[in-house]
Amino acid sequence: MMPDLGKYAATVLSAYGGALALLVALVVASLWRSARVARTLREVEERVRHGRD
Amino acid sequence: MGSFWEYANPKRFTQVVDRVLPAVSGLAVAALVAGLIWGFFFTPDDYRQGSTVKIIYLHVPSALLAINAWLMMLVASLVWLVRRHHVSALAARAAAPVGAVMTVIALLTGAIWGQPMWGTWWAWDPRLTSFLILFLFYLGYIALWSAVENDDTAADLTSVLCIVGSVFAILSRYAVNFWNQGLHQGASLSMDKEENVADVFYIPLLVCIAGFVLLFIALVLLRTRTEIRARRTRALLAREVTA
Amino acid sequence: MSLKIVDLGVARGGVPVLEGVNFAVAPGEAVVLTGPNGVGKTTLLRTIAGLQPPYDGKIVVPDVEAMTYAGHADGIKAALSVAENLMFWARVHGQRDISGTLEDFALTDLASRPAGQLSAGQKRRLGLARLRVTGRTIWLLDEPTVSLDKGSVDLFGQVVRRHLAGGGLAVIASHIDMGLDVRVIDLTPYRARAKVARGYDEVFL
Amino acid sequence: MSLKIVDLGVARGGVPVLEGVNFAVAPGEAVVLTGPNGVGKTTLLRTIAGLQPPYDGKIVVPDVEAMTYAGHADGIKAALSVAENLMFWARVHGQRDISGTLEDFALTDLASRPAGQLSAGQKRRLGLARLRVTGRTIWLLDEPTVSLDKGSVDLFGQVVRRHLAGGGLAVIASHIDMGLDVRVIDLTPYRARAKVARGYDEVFL
Amino acid sequence: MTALLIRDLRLAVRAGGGFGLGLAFFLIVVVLVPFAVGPAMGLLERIAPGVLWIGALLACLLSLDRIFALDREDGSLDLLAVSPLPLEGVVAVKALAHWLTTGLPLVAVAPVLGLLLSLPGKGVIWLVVSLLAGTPALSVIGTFGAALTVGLKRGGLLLSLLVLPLYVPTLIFGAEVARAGATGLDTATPLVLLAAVTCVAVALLPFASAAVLRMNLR
Amino acid sequence: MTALLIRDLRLAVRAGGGFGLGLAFFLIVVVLVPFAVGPAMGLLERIAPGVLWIGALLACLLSLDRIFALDREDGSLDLLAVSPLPLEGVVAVKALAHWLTTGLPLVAVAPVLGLLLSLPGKGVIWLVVSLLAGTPALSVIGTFGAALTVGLKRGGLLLSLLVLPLYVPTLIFGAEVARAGATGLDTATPLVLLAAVTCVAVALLPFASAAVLRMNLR
Ligand code: HEM
Ligand SMILES: Nc1ncnc2c1ncn2[C@@H]1O[C@H](COP(=O)(O)OP(=O)(O)OP(=O)(O)O)[C@@H](O)[C@H]1O
Ligand SMILES: Nc1ncnc2c1ncn2[C@@H]1O[C@H](COP(=O)(O)OP(=O)(O)OP(=O)(O)O)[C@@H](O)[C@H]1O
Ligand SMILES: [Mg+2]
Ligand SMILES: [Mg+2]
Repeated sequence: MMPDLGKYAATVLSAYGGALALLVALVVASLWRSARVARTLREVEERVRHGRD
Repeated sequence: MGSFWEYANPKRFTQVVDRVLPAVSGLAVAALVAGLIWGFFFTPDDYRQGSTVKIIYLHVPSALLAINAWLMMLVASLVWLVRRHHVSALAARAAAPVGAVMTVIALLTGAIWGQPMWGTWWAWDPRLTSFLILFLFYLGYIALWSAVENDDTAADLTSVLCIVGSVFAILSRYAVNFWNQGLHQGASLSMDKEENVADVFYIPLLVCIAGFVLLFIALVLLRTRTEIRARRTRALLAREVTA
Repeated sequence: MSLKIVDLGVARGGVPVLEGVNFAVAPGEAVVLTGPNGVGKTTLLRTIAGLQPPYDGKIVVPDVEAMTYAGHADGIKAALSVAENLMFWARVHGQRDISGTLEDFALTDLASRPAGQLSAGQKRRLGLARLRVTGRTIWLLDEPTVSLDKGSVDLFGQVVRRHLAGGGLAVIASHIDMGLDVRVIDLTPYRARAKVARGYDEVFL
Repeated sequence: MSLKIVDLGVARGGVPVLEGVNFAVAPGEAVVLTGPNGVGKTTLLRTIAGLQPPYDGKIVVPDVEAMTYAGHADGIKAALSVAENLMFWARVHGQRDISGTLEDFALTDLASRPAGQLSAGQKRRLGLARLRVTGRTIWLLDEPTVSLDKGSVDLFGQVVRRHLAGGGLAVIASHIDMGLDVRVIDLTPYRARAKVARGYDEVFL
Repeated sequence: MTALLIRDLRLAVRAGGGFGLGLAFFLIVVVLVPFAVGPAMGLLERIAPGVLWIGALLACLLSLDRIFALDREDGSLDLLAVSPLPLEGVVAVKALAHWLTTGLPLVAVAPVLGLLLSLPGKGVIWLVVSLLAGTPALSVIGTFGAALTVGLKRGGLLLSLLVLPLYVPTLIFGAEVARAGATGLDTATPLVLLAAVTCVAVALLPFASAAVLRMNLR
Repeated sequence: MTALLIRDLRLAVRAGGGFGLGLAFFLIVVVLVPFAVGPAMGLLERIAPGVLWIGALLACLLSLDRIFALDREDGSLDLLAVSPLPLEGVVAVKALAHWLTTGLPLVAVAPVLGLLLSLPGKGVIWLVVSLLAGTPALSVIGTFGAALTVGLKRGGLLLSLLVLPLYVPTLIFGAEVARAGATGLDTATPLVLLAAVTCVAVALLPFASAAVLRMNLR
């Protein structure tokens, strides 16, 4: 399955590894922040609607 | 449906994002997986560069996006300054970290590629150098956004910075070119043409580029929605305190 | 020269603070704005002065250049002498003579002292002296008498009266009775009630 | 715990400002210092607080650590919230509970607001709230009511009265009547006549 | 306008010898470099023009944050904004004052420091020319950065971050002129480019700075 | 005392991402040097350890003036002086906070920047070691300088002038360690000297700083 990368295996794999790790980190961070912000917004909206007003 | 600018209403924009985001991200993942698998497993090695040529599937798309993200921010900044649509300001804000990460990926894959090809991780080649400068512009832009408290002021300031920065980025590009002629490949996919294996590398590369572009769009949509919500949260909280 | 505030709404940090403020000031007249801390006096004065945009309503004044503002900070350079400080603002406003002003504010003796060596009240007097050398007709004053002793408050009251007598007008925010016999506007009733800001921010609520 | 000022002479920038100041404050008592601008109130308070040396006389107090000073500047960090600001000073003085203090100064609603977004009077209230969390018995206050509205002045008056009732003492410089029924000391008679400070500077004259 | 210029110059001179210090910093950076790179002979000579340019740039940078910050803190900036002076003029005068108190003295002492780093005689002339043509751009660009960060506490470092990438073209062309001059190569092309960058910056940036300042004062 | 540390760290993080910016400045200095001295390969490699040390030093220097200045302006410093905390402790905590927000991040990114200047692998290790041993001294000495200039408006440049000469020993030994490491020479001697400088500075200077601060507050 794995293609023969020859003497450059480490180079190619580290490039793929590094780049994909960065991409995944970016996506995960975006999703995580999105979820967190959505949650706080919901809480605040809830409070504004039923809380002190 | 009326004018295009209706989408500049945050609420409307959020609704649209809710609807299209799954599709866009699905497509992005599909194209990325297909392109990268194709490129990694099913393309031959270059006769001179060996298997390192596979890095092109990450390097070129990320480099393209790094530049075009800035371009998108420039357009969004102009829209904000001229028409004062909050969504465009927030979209610029949302795109900046994505662009910065793309720049890092291009730099990283390039540096790793350079090790076997040029015998060094880093050379002060104009293309490389101007990318480093671009990264600095991204850093400054992001730092300014987070430093200014008032959201509208921050949008104004970063927009002007983006415009002035673009002019100076172009100036830098010429300056750097003047300063040092480099090692890096030319601006077209010349390698492929010369070696007559164009399609073998070219088509999976195009798929990868499409994947990266779609991923960029999906991320910007998602992050813009997040910024809109965060902004709304701040506005509500501020009002709650005065109440 | 007169000043008219029409249905003005002012905001700070994107949050509406006052709304529907209406009043007019005729030449020779002064108005004192009062209200509890945080009601929005500073914000209102800064908006009238053009330092920040209103979110609603308008400010009618024949000439924007006719206004001058004196806020909590005095714009005094510690390294320059009292006379140099005053002379700078005079020249910015195209005047050259400051001796009368120094006298009015009892600063003649201190004229060559570096401003950094003044006491709190002396510094404040210098800050207020700036008003006279601007030659402007509409004065917007934010708590002008802070740190002033009673004698200086009277002195300042006289300067304001003379300004009014010369056809000038003044809008003054203050918690303290300055001994001026003028119209007092309490800002409390104008507190912004709307939970939803109109104008540039409304899209977010 | 009591404070006694004996024959005190204070100087600023090497120039004597006040001399021969004598007074004593007993537990539960407060003193208000008055006098025209520039007479030396700030200088005197800073000297008593130990922020600068007297050039003559002495300050008798059983424990230097018993004093706390609140000057024209409030020591407030704009980037921290009201609660964080107060909590910091509380912890520096070994306390942990700030909720009572927040309430006393009507700051509970503003607790999570960054201090940079307060109005002038709100900021001043926060600055004064610091006094309560120091747990110190001798308060040295320089124009504490600047920028405060009438309600807040009353609020502060109550806090001072409670402090005195608990055996504390206070020396307050002010131009304004705070509604406290206390001894007033006019500093005008103590103006320094000597043109030059004694002490470290006298060898030059 | 002249009143403003005079005041700023006076403040620079009074406030702790303001403008001598820019010089001193330049001097010290240049002096520290030999300690850091070691005493090898030919090496210093080769990097001399670059080191002098970097030193000038940093000396400039360090004095930027006070262009507006002090006026902002004590309220002067608000008062200037409502004064009859156009804000563009205020900004331009501030940049000019900055150049007079920082850039010009640097140009004046550069020859001495060039000698310290064993720069040859012809190199010194070109170094001075390049600094003379380049430092106005540094001041104007710096003023823009200062206007961007005027409202921020601890804006100093953010200011550096924002301004340094903008300094890149000036630095490249400037150092190139000095380097080419020292080694006897053609200096005309980089000098023209340097002058072009300076002219564009001086002509356009004050408007951007004034716009940004207005936004910040709101 | 911990309260003070926490507050200072919090302020550094809040106030415009304070401590990322020291890093950014370091990065930028290192990036600008090649523009100034030209792109020739062997040259950069030789000056790399020195440039990195100068960069670290300047990044440190730029953040110094805010150690006490902000606390002075808003009156906090007066209040701290009359608080139960010993002033020596306050000064030491401030230096520690400065190192945590400036020195430590510099050490962390130095390897990456070393690569940019084509420093060889072994050189990178020694660079990190030398920075780790030297930056605490930079913070402590810098705090002393900040205490000296706390009362002055525009103290920034004066501060640089005062502090830079004090930095010379640290710089010489630190750069020597990094240079010797990169070229495979003996690093033990300069490293011991560097460590000695740091230890002495850390042990004694807080007392001097506290004394100076007391004088300045009078
Ligand atoms: C850190 C180092 C590097 C950086 C920052 C970098 C940056 C870039 C950039 C900006 C592009 C342009 C994309 C476009 O405009 O189309 C690009 C394209 C390319 N790079 Fe790199 N590069 C680096 C190293 C390398 C190395 C070492 C190689 C291989 C020897 C390489 C091979 C290519 C190729 C083949 C292209 C496509 C050429 C084209 O058609 O544009 N790069 N790189
Ligand atoms: N460095 C200095 N050199 C000489 N005189 C000074 C210096 N600093 C202040 N002064 C003078 O010392 C006097 C005392 O000042 P101080 O601030 O104590 O007055 P104050 O009573 O607090 O006044 P205010 O009510 O205005 O606050 C003032 O007349 C002031 O001008
Ligand atoms: N950035 C901000 N975001 C939200 N609210 C703010 C912001 N800045 C100030 N405020 C609030 O706006 C209100 C108006 O402040 P303003 O300074 O105008 O009051 P003021 O009437 O001048 O009070 P004072 O008498 O205390 O000076 C205050 O309640 C203040 O807390
Ligand atoms: Mg106010
Ligand atoms: Mg006083």
